[in-house]
Amino acid sequence: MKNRVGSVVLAGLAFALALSGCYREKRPTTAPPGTSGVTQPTSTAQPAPIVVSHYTDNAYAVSQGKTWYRAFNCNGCHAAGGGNMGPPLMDAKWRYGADPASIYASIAYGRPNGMPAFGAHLTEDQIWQLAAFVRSLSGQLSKNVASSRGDTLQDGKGESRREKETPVQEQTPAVER
Amino acid sequence: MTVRDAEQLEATWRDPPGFFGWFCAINHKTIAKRFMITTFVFFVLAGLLALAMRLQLAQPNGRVVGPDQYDQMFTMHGSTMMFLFAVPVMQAVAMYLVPLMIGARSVAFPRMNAFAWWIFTMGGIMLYVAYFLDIGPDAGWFAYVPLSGPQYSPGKRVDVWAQMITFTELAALMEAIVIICTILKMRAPGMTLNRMPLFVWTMLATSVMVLFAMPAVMLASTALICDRLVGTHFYNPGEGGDALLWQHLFWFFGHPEVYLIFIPPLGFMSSIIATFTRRPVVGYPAMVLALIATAFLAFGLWVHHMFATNLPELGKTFFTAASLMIAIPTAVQIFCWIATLGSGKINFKTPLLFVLAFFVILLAGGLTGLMLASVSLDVQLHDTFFVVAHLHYVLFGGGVFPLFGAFYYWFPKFTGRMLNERLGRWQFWLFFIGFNVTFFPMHILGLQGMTRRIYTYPEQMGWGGMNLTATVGAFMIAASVLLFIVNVLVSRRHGEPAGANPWGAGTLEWSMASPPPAGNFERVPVVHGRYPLWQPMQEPSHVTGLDNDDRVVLVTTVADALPDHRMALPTPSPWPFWSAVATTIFFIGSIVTPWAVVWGSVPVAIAATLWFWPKRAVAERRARVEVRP
Amino acid sequence: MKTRAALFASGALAAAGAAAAPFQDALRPAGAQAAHIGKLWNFTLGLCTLVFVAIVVACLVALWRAPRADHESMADVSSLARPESRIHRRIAWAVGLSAIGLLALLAADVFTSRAMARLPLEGAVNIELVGHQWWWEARYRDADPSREFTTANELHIPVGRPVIVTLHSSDVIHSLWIPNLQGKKDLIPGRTAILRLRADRPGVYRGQCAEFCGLEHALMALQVTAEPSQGYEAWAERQRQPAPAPATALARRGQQVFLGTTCVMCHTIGGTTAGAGLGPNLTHLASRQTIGAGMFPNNRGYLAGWIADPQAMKPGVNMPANSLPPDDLQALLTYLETLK
Amino acid sequence: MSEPNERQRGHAQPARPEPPEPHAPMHPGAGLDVASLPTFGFGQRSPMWWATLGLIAIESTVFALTIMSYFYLRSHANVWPMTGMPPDLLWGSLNTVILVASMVPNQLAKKAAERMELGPVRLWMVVCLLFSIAFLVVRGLEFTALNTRWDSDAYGSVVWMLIGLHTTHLATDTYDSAVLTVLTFTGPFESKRFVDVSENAAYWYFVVLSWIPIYAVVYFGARY
Repeated sequence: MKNRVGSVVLAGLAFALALSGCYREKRPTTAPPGTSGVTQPTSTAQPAPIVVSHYTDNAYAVSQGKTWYRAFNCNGCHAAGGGNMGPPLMDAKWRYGADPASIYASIAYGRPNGMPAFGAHLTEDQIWQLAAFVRSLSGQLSKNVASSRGDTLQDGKGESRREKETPVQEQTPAVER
Repeated sequence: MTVRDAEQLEATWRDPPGFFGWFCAINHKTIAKRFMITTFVFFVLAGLLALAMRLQLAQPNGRVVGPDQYDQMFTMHGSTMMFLFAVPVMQAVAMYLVPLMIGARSVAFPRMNAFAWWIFTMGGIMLYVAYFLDIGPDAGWFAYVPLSGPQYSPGKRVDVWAQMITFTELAALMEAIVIICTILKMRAPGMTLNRMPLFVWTMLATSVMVLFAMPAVMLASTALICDRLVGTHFYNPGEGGDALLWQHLFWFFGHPEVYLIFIPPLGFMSSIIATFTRRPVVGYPAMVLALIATAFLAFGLWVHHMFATNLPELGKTFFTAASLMIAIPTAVQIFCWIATLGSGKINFKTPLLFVLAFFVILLAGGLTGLMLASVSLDVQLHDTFFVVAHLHYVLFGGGVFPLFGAFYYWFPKFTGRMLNERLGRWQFWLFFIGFNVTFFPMHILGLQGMTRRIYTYPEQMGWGGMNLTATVGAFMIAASVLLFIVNVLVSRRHGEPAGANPWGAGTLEWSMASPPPAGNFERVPVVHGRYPLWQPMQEPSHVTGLDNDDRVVLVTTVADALPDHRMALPTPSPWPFWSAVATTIFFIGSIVTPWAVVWGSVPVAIAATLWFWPKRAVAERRARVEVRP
Repeated sequence: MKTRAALFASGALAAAGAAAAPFQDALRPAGAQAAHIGKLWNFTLGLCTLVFVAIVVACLVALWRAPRADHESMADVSSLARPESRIHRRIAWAVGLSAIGLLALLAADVFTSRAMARLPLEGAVNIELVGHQWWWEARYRDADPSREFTTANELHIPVGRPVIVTLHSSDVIHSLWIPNLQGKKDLIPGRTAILRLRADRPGVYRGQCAEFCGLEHALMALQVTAEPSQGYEAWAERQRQPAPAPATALARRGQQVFLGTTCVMCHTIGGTTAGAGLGPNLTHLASRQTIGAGMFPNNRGYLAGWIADPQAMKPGVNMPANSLPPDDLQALLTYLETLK
Repeated sequence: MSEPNERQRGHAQPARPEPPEPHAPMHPGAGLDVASLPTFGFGQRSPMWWATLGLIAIESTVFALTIMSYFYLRSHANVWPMTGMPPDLLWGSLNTVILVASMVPNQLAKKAAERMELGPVRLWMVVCLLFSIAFLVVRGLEFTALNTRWDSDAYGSVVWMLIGLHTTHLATDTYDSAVLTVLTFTGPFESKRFVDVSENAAYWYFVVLSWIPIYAVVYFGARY
């Protein structure tokens, strides 16, 4: 009975795969290993220590980040990534580094010219999720991980349909307002 | 009919041998067998998921699985049972039996039939691989938006679900077309519409329903996947979309689907009851009209799944009336069967047992259905375990029990050997009792406030005892299914030989050897009544002048089945398989990137063309003998 | 096997039936609407049982009367030649009776809906209920805006006075179901639905989300306390007040912790700077009997666990795990307990 | 119910002689000779015709449901179209004209096929093909004149769905006709291919006629 054999083989194979699973699709309710806090950079010039954030590979974490982004009123200054009082987050220009750790540092410890420090008010988990989402704003994440459109009035394309910007370190911080 | 002719006929219609031949097979019996086994494998898989869920719910605050896993489990269970088992298994059985019942040597489009099975199987495999990779859909089998939408179901889980719908509905639609054309154009001479076996009538009604029901869900799931992947707004209230649009489209398919599962078993019932009461079913015209009425009314009920939404009350009352009305055709059939039982001589065998369960279980499910049809009651019962109980009573009573009966009844025809009667009775009672132990308590649980799709419940709710009972019952069902598998595996080698007509039945599928030769009928019969094997033979008794050395079938007229022309059917081919592979790449690719719709269509087009393109040798041979109208 | 299973089943059923909880039960109406539905239920159940018994008996009689045969006995095809008009007449009668029964059900349903629609609404309490993943936000409306107030996961309603619940959803579809009081109604994003009910017996009734709404659908409950009018008014008056200022030093420190850490990002406490709306309004947290959307008793122990690691109690909930220093946590708990 | 039996049967059958059943018509009576019947038939005589009809039933349902969704969404909207203006009439109307015109060669191809004349069939199939290609080109321009995007709002989504669905039918049917046309030139050719040509033409009628309501909805549903 070939196709019964086939289905057995398939089941075995699938089971083997299941043991590995697919982190991209997991619904992590607790922080994965490897995401630990980032120490405050002494000066903005010094690059933050490299920290692995698995959340940039996890669709659920990114969508949680999107929720926080709205709920904690990040769009108050950065709008939907287009920027307003704060710099835009969906373009290629990064003053303080585009890697998760730098973004974590920006959120947790704030930056000159108006970016407040949220470290006291957000948990590490939430900051990593926000960092992952912020990266998705400029298409830094895999299209299978980034969020699609929200069930709201449209504020631009869903992150999963953004073109990938290649981050450039902006040397001279422009003065806001 | 000399033995030489028979051998030639066998050689003409047999599938090519060997490993590669296996991929070229197009004989409707081969494909149907594979189809039945595939659907049964999915039935078992979904059953195992159900066992896991019952374990989780067996006691308060269960810790067997977490919410995420549980959501995937009930979504997989529901989707598998509905899309990968209940509807296709009926079509699979029909694929095997319809040609035998109407005196045809094949289905009308054997290659399309093969393609449908391949595409169905690949869709199912995709779903389960995804599940094992933790990409299992988790929004419920009716995937209500916005929960299943882009914002609240991140990742690919729901895309996999929506694409599984595309696979299975494509297969179901093709099977429907094959069945309709086979029934309307390939009946043996003399089998006028009012001589067709009732099972053939049910499949005709079902297949026509498929044509009008399935497009709704394909449209809905396409819109959903567009919302998720390319940012359309069909279901986004923020941009003028509407969440209820999904519910309307889905249930416009979803309610008729219940009848796609329920109507073919009515055909099993009629076949089995007739055979085991040794008489024709009472009221053939009434039965047929009841089927057609059911098929029509089924499209007028969908809103009774939406009574808890804020739709206008007056409209709801209309749907209440319609939902109550559909009980009448079913009542007609039940009474006709009871009359048949009462006025016949009863041969008490396992198939009849399974069919008799219908009168208890489907009846109970139908009556709870009447309760759910009432707006005021529904708002209390809707989305509770009462509904879970109801739908299982309907689908088991109206689907699974008759289906098992059908397996016991036709297994001798499929394999040439009888299933073990004693094991059969054990299986039946285990199944019957286990079923009621599992699902009856759920009525009470629902009334006591247990909502559906909850992965756990606190102790003080007092639901523990009945949930434990249900879990025990679930394992009885599992044991019974295991018994069935054992019975099949043992009997297909060591069961007692069946002979052509072990039950002394009256319809054509019992007139040839068991298992049937590749060409079904050594002589295509000429039909003079509804039960040709019971009625005295009349002349002409069979058709002559069909070549044995080519796949030639007789096409007859739609209503009166008068001989019309001799059609040559396509020969075995690997291209249905390759087309299915290409289509699978196309569908799965489009989950990842919309561009797959563009580049994915190229291999599909190539495979389809090579499928269509005639073999020169065959074409020329046939061109030589063709007769123009 | 069969008998043993049957015995076990009946035993378990009896046991469970005895243990059934009264506070979430469609069969124990405590309000006008639920009572109407209850009557309809009894009628329908009676009629359906009658039909069920009748048909099963008919089936058994048929089986019992019919002679036995085997597969070799000659089939009787005489009915194909001449119609069996006697049998047909009986079937017609049976179908006619069924039609009458169905009409009765339809009539009963229509009358019930009309009775429910006729619920008098003078002096109704207006509540706007918003469904969130996975909790309920309740805004008590009033002609005078200063008398409006917001609470969560716990409703108080006056016995004998009608209540008009206006239903919205902030994310996915939820469904409000308080079986003892009224049937369910869906909360659909982008739409508004109205549920009218009236409690006729004082008591605490449990409601639950009935439409699958994601990970924690199972843990999304709602507690409804129906109490005599003056009790209700007293409760409402308390709810209208801002939170009392912390009296003790410990409580004051607790307030600092609340305002200085993650709490303030999502929660509101009337009378303080905390004014966020992502999570439940905590102005009168201590006056509630449950936390975690009606799932856990509201006492210091559970509250501590909930603040420290809600994911362990309700995996997937949007409340993050807060790693507070022990004495900060104690201060916070003390403060929260003052929010009467 | 399994492959091994399939193979066993291959050997066992049909050598195993069947005992005639008590009352089965096994022993031959007089036969009904069909040797003189044709090997194919046109129109509803052919199973292919019924299959095409089934396909048409399915796709009409899809179109009908999409149009219903259009009006359902419209009934919930205050402004329609939600943003911007209705689609420009030029390309859509031009397309309608081309489509209606294409029914002429289509009809001629169908008739030629039913008269079973290969020459005219080839000719008119090619003409039909040119029409479809012209149509597809104009359809490309039509998309640019819709004045909305699929992702701008629900109106845009449903309009693109309607036209997208219809375009899919056009593209597939064009491809089918192309393959069939090539076959009429290269062979191997059997006369039953004339049935395919005639069914292909019948299906093209459906593609044309289904466009009329879609055209009306897309272009005037957004205006009135």
